[in-house]
Amino acid sequence: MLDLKKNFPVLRENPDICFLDSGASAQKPDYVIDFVADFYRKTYANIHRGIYSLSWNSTVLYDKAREKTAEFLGVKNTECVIFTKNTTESINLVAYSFGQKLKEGDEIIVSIMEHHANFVPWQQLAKKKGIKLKIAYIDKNTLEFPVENITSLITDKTKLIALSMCSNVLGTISPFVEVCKTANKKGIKILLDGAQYMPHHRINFTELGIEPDFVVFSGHKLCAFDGVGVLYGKKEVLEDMEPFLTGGDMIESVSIEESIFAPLPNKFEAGTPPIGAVISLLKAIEYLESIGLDKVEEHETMLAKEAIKRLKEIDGVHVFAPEKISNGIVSFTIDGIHPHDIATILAEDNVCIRAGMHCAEPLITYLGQDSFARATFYLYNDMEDVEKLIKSVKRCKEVFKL
Amino acid sequence: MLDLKKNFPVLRENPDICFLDSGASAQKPDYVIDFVADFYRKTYANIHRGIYSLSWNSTVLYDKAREKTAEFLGVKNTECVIFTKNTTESINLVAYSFGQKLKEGDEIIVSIMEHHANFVPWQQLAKKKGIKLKIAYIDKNTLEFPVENITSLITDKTKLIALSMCSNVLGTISPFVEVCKTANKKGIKILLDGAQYMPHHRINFTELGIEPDFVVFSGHKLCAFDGVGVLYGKKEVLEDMEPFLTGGDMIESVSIEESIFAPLPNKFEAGTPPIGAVISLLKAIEYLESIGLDKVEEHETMLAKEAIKRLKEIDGVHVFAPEKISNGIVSFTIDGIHPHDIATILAEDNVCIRAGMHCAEPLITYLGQDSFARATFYLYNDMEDVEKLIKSVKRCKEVFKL
Amino acid sequence: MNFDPIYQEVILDHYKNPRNCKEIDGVSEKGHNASCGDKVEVVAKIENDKVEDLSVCTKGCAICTASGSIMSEKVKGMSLEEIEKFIEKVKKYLKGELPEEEFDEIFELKALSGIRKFPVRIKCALLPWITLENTLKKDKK
Amino acid sequence: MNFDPIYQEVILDHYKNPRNCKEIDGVSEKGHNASCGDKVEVVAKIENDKVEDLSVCTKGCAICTASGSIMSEKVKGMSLEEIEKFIEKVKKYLKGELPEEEFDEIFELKALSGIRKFPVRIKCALLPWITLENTLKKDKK
Ligand SMILES: Cc1ncc(COP(=O)(O)O)c(C=O)c1O
Ligand SMILES: Cc1ncc(COP(=O)(O)O)c(C=O)c1O
Repeated sequence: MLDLKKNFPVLRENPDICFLDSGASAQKPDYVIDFVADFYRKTYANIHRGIYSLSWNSTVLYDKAREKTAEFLGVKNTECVIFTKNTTESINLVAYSFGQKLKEGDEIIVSIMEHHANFVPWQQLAKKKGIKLKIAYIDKNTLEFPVENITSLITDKTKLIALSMCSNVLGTISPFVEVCKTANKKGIKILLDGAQYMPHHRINFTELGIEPDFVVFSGHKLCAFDGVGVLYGKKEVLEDMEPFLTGGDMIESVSIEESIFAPLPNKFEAGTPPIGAVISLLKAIEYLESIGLDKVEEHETMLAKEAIKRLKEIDGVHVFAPEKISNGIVSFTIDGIHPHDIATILAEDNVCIRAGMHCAEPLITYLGQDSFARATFYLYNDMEDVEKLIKSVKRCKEVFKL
Repeated sequence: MLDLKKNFPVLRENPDICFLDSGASAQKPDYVIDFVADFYRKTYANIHRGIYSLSWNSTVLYDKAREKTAEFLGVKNTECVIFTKNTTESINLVAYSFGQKLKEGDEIIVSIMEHHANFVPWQQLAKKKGIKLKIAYIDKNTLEFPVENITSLITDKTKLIALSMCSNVLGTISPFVEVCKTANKKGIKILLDGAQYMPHHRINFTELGIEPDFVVFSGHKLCAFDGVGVLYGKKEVLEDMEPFLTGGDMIESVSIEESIFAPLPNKFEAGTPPIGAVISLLKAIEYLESIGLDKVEEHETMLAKEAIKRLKEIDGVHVFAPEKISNGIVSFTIDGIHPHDIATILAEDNVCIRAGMHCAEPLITYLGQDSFARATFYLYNDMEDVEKLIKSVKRCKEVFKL
Repeated sequence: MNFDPIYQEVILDHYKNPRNCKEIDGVSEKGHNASCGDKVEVVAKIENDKVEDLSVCTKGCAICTASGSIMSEKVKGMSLEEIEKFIEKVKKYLKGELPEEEFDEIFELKALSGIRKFPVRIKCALLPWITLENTLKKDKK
Repeated sequence: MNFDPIYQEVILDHYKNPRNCKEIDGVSEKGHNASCGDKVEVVAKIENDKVEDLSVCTKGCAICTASGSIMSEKVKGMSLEEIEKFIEKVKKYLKGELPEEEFDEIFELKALSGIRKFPVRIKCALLPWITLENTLKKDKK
């Protein structure tokens, strides 16, 4: 069992706090915070084109983050890793830029369990262009995601499948490997939203033998600073796309009449990037790999399973998770208490969870709910956190006299 | 005279370094670095909607940054301050979103001295939509910017003027106050690129009596972390625009068929924002205000004037700056030595400057040059830095036997 | 006994048995709190510059529901001018801009003030009051 | 005397008097370094799998110009196979992947290796070599 609270200053500084909101954003270990703070104290300068050593040393770290990220994903072309500000920007980049290639009558498939970040951009694109947005549904009862529910929607007109690897509400893992294989075979582009998957699982796309056209995730959910996101894209696909943001650093040359754009990755990284945050991502991946992502998955799954078991023992508590879980996401409701009231009572006990729609309103509505209370376990949580959660959930019922 | 090296750890840690590249990005004071590192150590959690105290305390700091930024600009509507990742994104947001309202035959005016960030997005928009891009030229000899050179281009078809407040190459201040007044009177939208202006001057749009429709700048050039930019917009203009990035946190509600967007500022802040960087901006503005922006301007101008005087005394050195300067930007060339070679020799002496096009190729071309060497002074520089620059420039000539 | 500073007896009572959700004719307005999904519908029957009758129906958390229910009891019969002032005062109170003693006489409102410690929840308590405010504004037009 | 580790006599000499920028017939290719504006044009007259004549014209910094000029002198007369290997070796050398002694016999190239300390400048030194590489590739097609 992992015992890592000691690596996370927020958890040391606030020893009373039971932090179960890593699904929204993870805490940062000393290893990341100290390095980035030191970077700003000793090395900082803007990257690109600076001849002097501070600038060069910053550039080296920045480039190393790109290499590390490619390695983390198990992909070969380092230049196909694009740094954005978050998953949301990564997806919008694809929606704007790849979206230009789509036309009226084309079809895009998304799933009902998408985060708004992987739903609204496609919905808006579909509206603007007369594209048909098709929704793949999960099984309402098992909360699992049979691959046919997606593949059966594929037609000759399907141009893109935008699919979350893992639901941020249910922890349901989508059948992304099979869907990707089908998409690859049929020449349909596929975008995988890994925001909730990458922080919790070892992945290696090359080993898996699949070639997603786009993979997106955020640094802040895997112990890096907020402000950095990743878009990985297949080389020929990215090369074939128009730039998204234009301006400095993504240009070969500019005349009054026209501009020639730089090759990958610069083409998609306009302006001064979030240097510190990108470097924090390098350190965060190093940190997670030093622990081992297999161990992280195992640890948090173990905690979530225990929490689910204990929650289910409480009368009136309903857990929304598939039978087979492999991460730390635990959404639940209590009969007669609104999730916001649950989160408030838990907050009184210093148990930090999130309540609401979790930016997944289509899913919540589909499940016939208004809102969920969600606890998420990560590598720094422990059995004591499970105890605190259970105790506090029981107190909710006492307070509400249920 | 300011004596602030002691506040900047990079300058303490690298005492041999003469850092003259703040125009690319400024160093960060302890006040900023320590606070943000501590924030990640003690307080961090994702903002918005978190009921527990870490999330709330993070939200409070985030909101305070917005208030501080509004105050810094001297504008009233806090909700009209939008946080982006950099100036480049801010401008692209306007080009994409406000750009939707423009149509074939409309005219946009930009100046020849724009940074690519405020040039390429308009050029691309113009191309896509059949909009006419008109270029306002500076005076090639004086390097000054007579207001008529802009206002004379205005026609009934002019819909937008996108103007840098200060050139990042020449230090030339544009007549933005007069242009803004004219634009306001004629109902023409105006965007002011303050990336090089805000870090060096006190500004208060309300006191100036002008109402720019859009103002953009970056945190990293004014001692904040990289990864945060600002877009301020007039309320009715922002409200009338479609969102740019879509996804979480910018939504009122999402159904499968449609989405209702949140009010300002959330409408334009999709996804998890760069929380740490935004908070660094709060602290950076506090820091600069504690020094006094008037003093900063005075100090760096004094250093630049001395450097210009001394550079001009060297045979074969040409300085490109207007007569009346009010900031720390000093671009120069040396006959017979390419600016990249200048920067290399200076780097050997630990004098950090930048050489090249400075993302302002149209300007460089217009001035008949290939490239400039650029030294930029900021609040932490001192007379010794001027000495070092001059000494090293002289060594360039020795090395090249000129 | 229940010692929770927020979910006191009176709050839970109003949550479980919200008052004055009924069908009446009048000016109506809806309110929605996007971040948590709370919904309120207010209908005000206004006669002679007075709110003669009021219906408040909420769908949401205990705080919002109780706040709406308490409101429906307190403002009925007030003149428009009185209500406006009262809403202003309650808003300030809930935001923590007035001392806790301010509503010593209206213990239901005092009970609500426990949420001041959780600023995100203040919105929930405010929603019915803001919706009522909007209802009255609509009437003026 | 000039002790600058980068801008040594021989580099400056090639910069100030670049060799072999001339008009010849042959396969030509242009190279461009976007970040600093360096430009190179290479023309290679290839006969019997040998580069019989070479023109290298540069517009740019001392490093790029000297590198191009030195290259023009060194590769003329080599067979295509020899050149390919030589370019590969020079590229490695400039990138610092070979020891400094590697080019002890070709002192002009050794002089160029000073820029290894400034990695951003390596591109400048590489540009003529990469452009030549592209020229030869073009010939093959
Ligand atoms: C005048 C001007 N505008 C825009 C920018 C772009 O800023 P950023 O790279 O932070 O987006 C810069 C910075 O180089 C600048 O100097
Ligand atoms: C599955 C999923 N996709 C996308 C996002 C959006 O990530 P970000 O807010 O970092 O852009 C999230 C995070 O909430 C998520 O859980």
